Amino acid sequence: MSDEKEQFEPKIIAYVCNWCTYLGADLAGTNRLEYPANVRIVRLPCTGRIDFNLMVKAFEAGADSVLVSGCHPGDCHYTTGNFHARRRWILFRSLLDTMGIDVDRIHFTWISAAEGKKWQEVVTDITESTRKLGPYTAYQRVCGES
Amino acid sequence: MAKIGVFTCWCGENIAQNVDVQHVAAEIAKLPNVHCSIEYKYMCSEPGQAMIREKIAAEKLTGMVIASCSPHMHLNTFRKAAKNAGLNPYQVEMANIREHCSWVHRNREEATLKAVDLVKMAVAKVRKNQELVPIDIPVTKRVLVVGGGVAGIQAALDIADAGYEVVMVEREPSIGGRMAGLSETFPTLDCSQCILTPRMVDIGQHPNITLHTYSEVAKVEGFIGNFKASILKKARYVDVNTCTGCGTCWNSCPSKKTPSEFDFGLGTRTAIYVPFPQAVPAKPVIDQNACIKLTKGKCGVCMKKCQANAIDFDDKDALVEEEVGAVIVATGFKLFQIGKEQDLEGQSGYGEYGYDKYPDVIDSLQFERLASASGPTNGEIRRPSDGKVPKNIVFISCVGSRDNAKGVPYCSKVCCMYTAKHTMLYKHKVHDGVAHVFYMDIRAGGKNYEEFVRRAIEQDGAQYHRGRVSKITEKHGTLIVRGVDTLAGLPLTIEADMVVLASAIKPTNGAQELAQKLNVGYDNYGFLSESHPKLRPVETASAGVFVCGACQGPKDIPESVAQASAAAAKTLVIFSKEELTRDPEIAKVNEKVCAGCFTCQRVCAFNAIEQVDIRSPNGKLIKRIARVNPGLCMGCGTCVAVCPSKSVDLSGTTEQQVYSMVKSLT
Amino acid sequence: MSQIITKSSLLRLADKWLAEQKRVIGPRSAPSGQVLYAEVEDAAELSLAGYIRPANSIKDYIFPRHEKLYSYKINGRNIELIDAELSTVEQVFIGARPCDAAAMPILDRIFNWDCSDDFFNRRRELSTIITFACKEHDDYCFCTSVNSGPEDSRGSDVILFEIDDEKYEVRSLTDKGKKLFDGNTEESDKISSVGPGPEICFDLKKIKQFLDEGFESPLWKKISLGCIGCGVCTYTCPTCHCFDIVDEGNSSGGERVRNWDSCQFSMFTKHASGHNPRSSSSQRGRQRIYHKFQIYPEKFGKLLCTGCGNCSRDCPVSSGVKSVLQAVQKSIMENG
Amino acid sequence: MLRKLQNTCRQLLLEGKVDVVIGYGQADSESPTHPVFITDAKDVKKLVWNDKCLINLVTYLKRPEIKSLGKSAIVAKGCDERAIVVLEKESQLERDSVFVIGMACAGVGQPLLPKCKVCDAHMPQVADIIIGSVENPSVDADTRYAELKSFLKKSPEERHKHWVKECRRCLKCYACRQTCPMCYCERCIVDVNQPQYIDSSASTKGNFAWHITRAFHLAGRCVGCDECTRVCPVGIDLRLLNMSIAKSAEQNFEFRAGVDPDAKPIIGSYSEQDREDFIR
Repeated sequence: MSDEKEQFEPKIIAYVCNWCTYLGADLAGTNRLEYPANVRIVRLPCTGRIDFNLMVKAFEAGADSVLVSGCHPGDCHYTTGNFHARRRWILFRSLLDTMGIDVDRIHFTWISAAEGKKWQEVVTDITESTRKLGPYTAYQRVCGES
Repeated sequence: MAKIGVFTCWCGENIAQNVDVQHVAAEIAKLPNVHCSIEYKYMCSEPGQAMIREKIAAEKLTGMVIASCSPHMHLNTFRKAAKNAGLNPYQVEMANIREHCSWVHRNREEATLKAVDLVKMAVAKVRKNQELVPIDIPVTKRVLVVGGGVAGIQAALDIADAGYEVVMVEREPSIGGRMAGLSETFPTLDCSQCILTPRMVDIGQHPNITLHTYSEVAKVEGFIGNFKASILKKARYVDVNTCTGCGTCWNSCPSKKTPSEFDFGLGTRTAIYVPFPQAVPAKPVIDQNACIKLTKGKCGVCMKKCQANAIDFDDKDALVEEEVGAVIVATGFKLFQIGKEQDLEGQSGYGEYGYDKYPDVIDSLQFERLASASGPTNGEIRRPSDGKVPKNIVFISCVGSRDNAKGVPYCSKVCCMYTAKHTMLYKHKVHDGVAHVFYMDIRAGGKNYEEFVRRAIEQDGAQYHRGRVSKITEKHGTLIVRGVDTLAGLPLTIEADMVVLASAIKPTNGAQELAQKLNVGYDNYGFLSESHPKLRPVETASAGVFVCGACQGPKDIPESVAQASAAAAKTLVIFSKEELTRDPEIAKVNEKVCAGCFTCQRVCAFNAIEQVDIRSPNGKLIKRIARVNPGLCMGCGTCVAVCPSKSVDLSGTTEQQVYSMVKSLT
Repeated sequence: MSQIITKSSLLRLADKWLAEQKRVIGPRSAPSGQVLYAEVEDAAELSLAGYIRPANSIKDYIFPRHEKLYSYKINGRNIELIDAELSTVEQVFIGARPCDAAAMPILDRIFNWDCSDDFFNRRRELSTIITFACKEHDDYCFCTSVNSGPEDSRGSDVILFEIDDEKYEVRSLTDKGKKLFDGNTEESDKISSVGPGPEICFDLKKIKQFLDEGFESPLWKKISLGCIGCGVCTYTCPTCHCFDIVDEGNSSGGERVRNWDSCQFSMFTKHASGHNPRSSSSQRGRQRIYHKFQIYPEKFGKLLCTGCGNCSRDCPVSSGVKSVLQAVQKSIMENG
Repeated sequence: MLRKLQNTCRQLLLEGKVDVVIGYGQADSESPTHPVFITDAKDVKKLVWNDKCLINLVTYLKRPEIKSLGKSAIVAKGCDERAIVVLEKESQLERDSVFVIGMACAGVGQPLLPKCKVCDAHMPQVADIIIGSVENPSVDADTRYAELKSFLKKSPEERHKHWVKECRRCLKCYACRQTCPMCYCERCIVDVNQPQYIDSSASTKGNFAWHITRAFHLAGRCVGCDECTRVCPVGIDLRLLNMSIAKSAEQNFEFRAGVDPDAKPIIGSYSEQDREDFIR
């Protein structure tokens, strides 16, 4: 069993804003900062654009963890998108918690265009922690049932 | 049926070393709709692009994916290539298999696996892409300049000289602003009015400039390129067109006791008046509160005396509409009103300095008037109480500035300089007098500024004391200034004949209200916010509205002028084309299903969403729905996320596109 | 003489069936307190007394609300179709009500009149329905008004009559039914009885007449005002059977499924063009009544209603067939 | 109280102040109440008022069939009334286009509905006229969300299992949506299939996604009238979901939907001080 856990490669879907986190990930690239290859990035203009349905859909698509990341407060390319997003996340997390959806599998970060290092750390940590949690079978079972 | 071409790039070894490019191309070739899947050493190179163009033409591709570097690097390159080959540029998507893959993953197998996924996602997206065309918006090539101070004047003249119409609105009866009231200017000590008044005249005479003085902006509607401003022209009671400005009226006006605003109460004026001799326009206004005719119904001397019959006591406030394509805000500053102002938390306001209590405690702008040749004392330094020439004068800097407890935390920037200037002006006029300065630090950053301050101290012998003044009291007409010299570490008391307070600079009254009318942000102190402190210093959150001068933050004249010219240049960019071209990747409302909750409107940072009534042919209201103004939408998509019925979508990143990307990962 | 079975041996039987891998479905109280037909893992979960009738119907297990028809796999460019397997699980319903069982022959006609629906038919074949005749009824019941009643045996394989809390009289109606009880009943001279059933609350002939002329009657608008347009009446109805077919999947494959649909949803008749022939709730409410009391009868000679009263019992705003037809009746009385 | 209610409505109709009165009717004292739509002053005697008046009639204000009847007066309890406040905020109705007859109410249902046990809206606030009088208890947040609190004592796994069970039962009859005064979308997201946000099937997956969405679309909007829970034919306790968001809204933003007519809607506004202890 434990061996299997070692084998397990989590699937992580990341929704990131175009102006900060996406560029942060680019910077990680230009600086050749290595990190696990488990994350799949979906580029959106702004965290304000990221709806909770997308996070649900990610789990339906078999994600073991979801990452949502954008500009630090005050740095939003569109001035307030991330503030509105943050407020929605606060409420959404409490709903997920009540529904017993594993909030440790939904990660929110602010990563600026200058924080390639932080991107590397975040993705590495999330991959590791998700590996420990194992596959999100609970939700996959939900999706399996007819 | 979509025909998608996928072009996977080696980027030399950059991608190929960690990603099996051939494998990726082969895997992707299996996908539905993928018409051709090609790998090549350098897609961005000319031969690479040539190949892409060929393929598009030969295979009649309806969409393509470039799997290479970051879209921030080359999306535009490949969009251009597509355009040249006759494919709509918005049918191009990129998969970032370099920055996000080959450069960050060493394990070739995993990296290749990931690369395949990334390209799959891009293919899934491009399947749902739509052809988009940039949106053109007509531009009204006229600018509204709010504020007729030096900044507004500079911006107006730059734009007018470039051949475009300017509408200038000034609240006071004359343009000129604060600078018109200054005596000399640092660091050159050249006469303020000598350099300003010619520019004022230019404004008055410029064929491209429409001047509304004694007027205010009542309302601004519309958006970049298409603003509609209504301007309130206050009743002036004088017909500017027929008036010759001869002066008979104000010379004969019996009501002479009104304190002059221009002289900050140090002098008086008549009820019908021009604020100062060089006023533009040089036509008087009647102060309806001071005018005997207007208050008591009798008098009317001016009317009788006026040869031109320009006086009209029935004059009313009037609204005029002006259509403009851009707005420049240059409303300038006022001084922190010592002892009075309580508009901010914790501002108890320096009552202990006795401003308003002791007539000989004045603020710096009042001193400017005393020192000005055109001022109430014709340039002689005489103290207000008894007209005596002060032999001992104390200047206190940072009154209100850099003071969280009582004033504002920021530095007003110009006080150090003008205080040094004041000491010089004083010494040049009162040779046997002594000028003391209490200061915190001397901030003299600027060309020839430090030298200027040194001159004040070394040549003109100004006495600088590093420290604050705790209290000012009066004894037999002498002001006792109690302070401390922190360098000497001793309390310091000076018996002064006059005290000048360099009080903090604040945005002028009404700046915030104006900002709200224009949907421009402002900070806690009411200074208007630029949209980026470094890269967009004169732009604001609302496109087509620019800021310059002290309304954006404390500034000296050269800075204000430079910023004004910058705002002018930005405006001219808008005017340089017949139509504004806006990115088509913006939000669009499906009006059939919109239920009109207007949450989208609440989250929109750019006021891009308006409420529209849908009516039946007979005019009956069917429903009220949201509509996106393409002139204002910046394409962030926050509206999409909050719309419960998903009645609004974002071109270029539609829900369809995003969800197919996610689904492609299952 | 009659065959009887004690409650305890009935439950023992049920456990036996469970042991034989049969699916056992019967009234069970949900966490919320409602009694619902549900699959049980242990006969003890069954609550065989003290309910008028469950809020759902046994239809759920014969024509499920969500059923896979086939699945497909996408591999690159080729797409593979995989037929869904037909059910193989035998299922026994314990404690169905006559108004549930009576719906079965009605549904049989629907799922076999033009083509025979294998999914439905297989489930029917695998099902044995043990009905409990009704001793009691509530204000919502109106079986007697629609040619049914507390001991209506249509659709049942076995019908049980409560003698007292502990004993039931067993009347097997089909071989399927007999098989289940063979050797588990004892002879007795105890006589069972059923309740009188609800009194007749409208006259079908009059209703029929009204429907023939009353399609445009303003009455329909009046009585539909309270409808909020949910699907409760249709989804808890033993006889409603409308469905929708959708594909659900992703880039790698998916399923074609059959889902319940409801004529009370505004989307039900919405055309791709955007046009909706039944755009108002009055049209939709009227449609349901016409389908049950005119359209289906004209086609199959039977009513599409067993008078179970679920449509009113579960209706958020206490409407439903009974109250509607009573209103119709009333207006006939008033305006002749 | 009933007489005053009937007289008020008679007058409103006679004076032509309204075209229809939306109220409660009842076949007999035993049976549950049902909505009545009275357009003729003669019929006001059909109106009843008692502890069986469960339905939140405000939901009818969104229905085109009712709008077409003209200006309406509506009988509303203190809890129902809050929905009107939200609808007005969301431009779904103009306050003066509906005459609100507020009923003093110490709780309805036999047994008392759960919401009534923690209700602090016995007396209507924004009604045009208030009939009857009853003392308005003050209820602290802990009491208000006690039920949720005890539910949250379960482990996440247990909670998840619980909702999976509930979702297996869900028929997707959309009674929860249809009865909700806030669900006024012309096209519900669940009916969108390009893209398919939510599987339309009543499968566990489809139901799970549906209940997450339904609850979150009510974030900062749900006034806790609990109609969704009351009408669920299979008895899913949806109020727990609504409550979890309401609680979060009250804790983090001192906001309760429909309570303060002047409060900014929380979705669509923000504060730079909003917490972000969960954001890295």
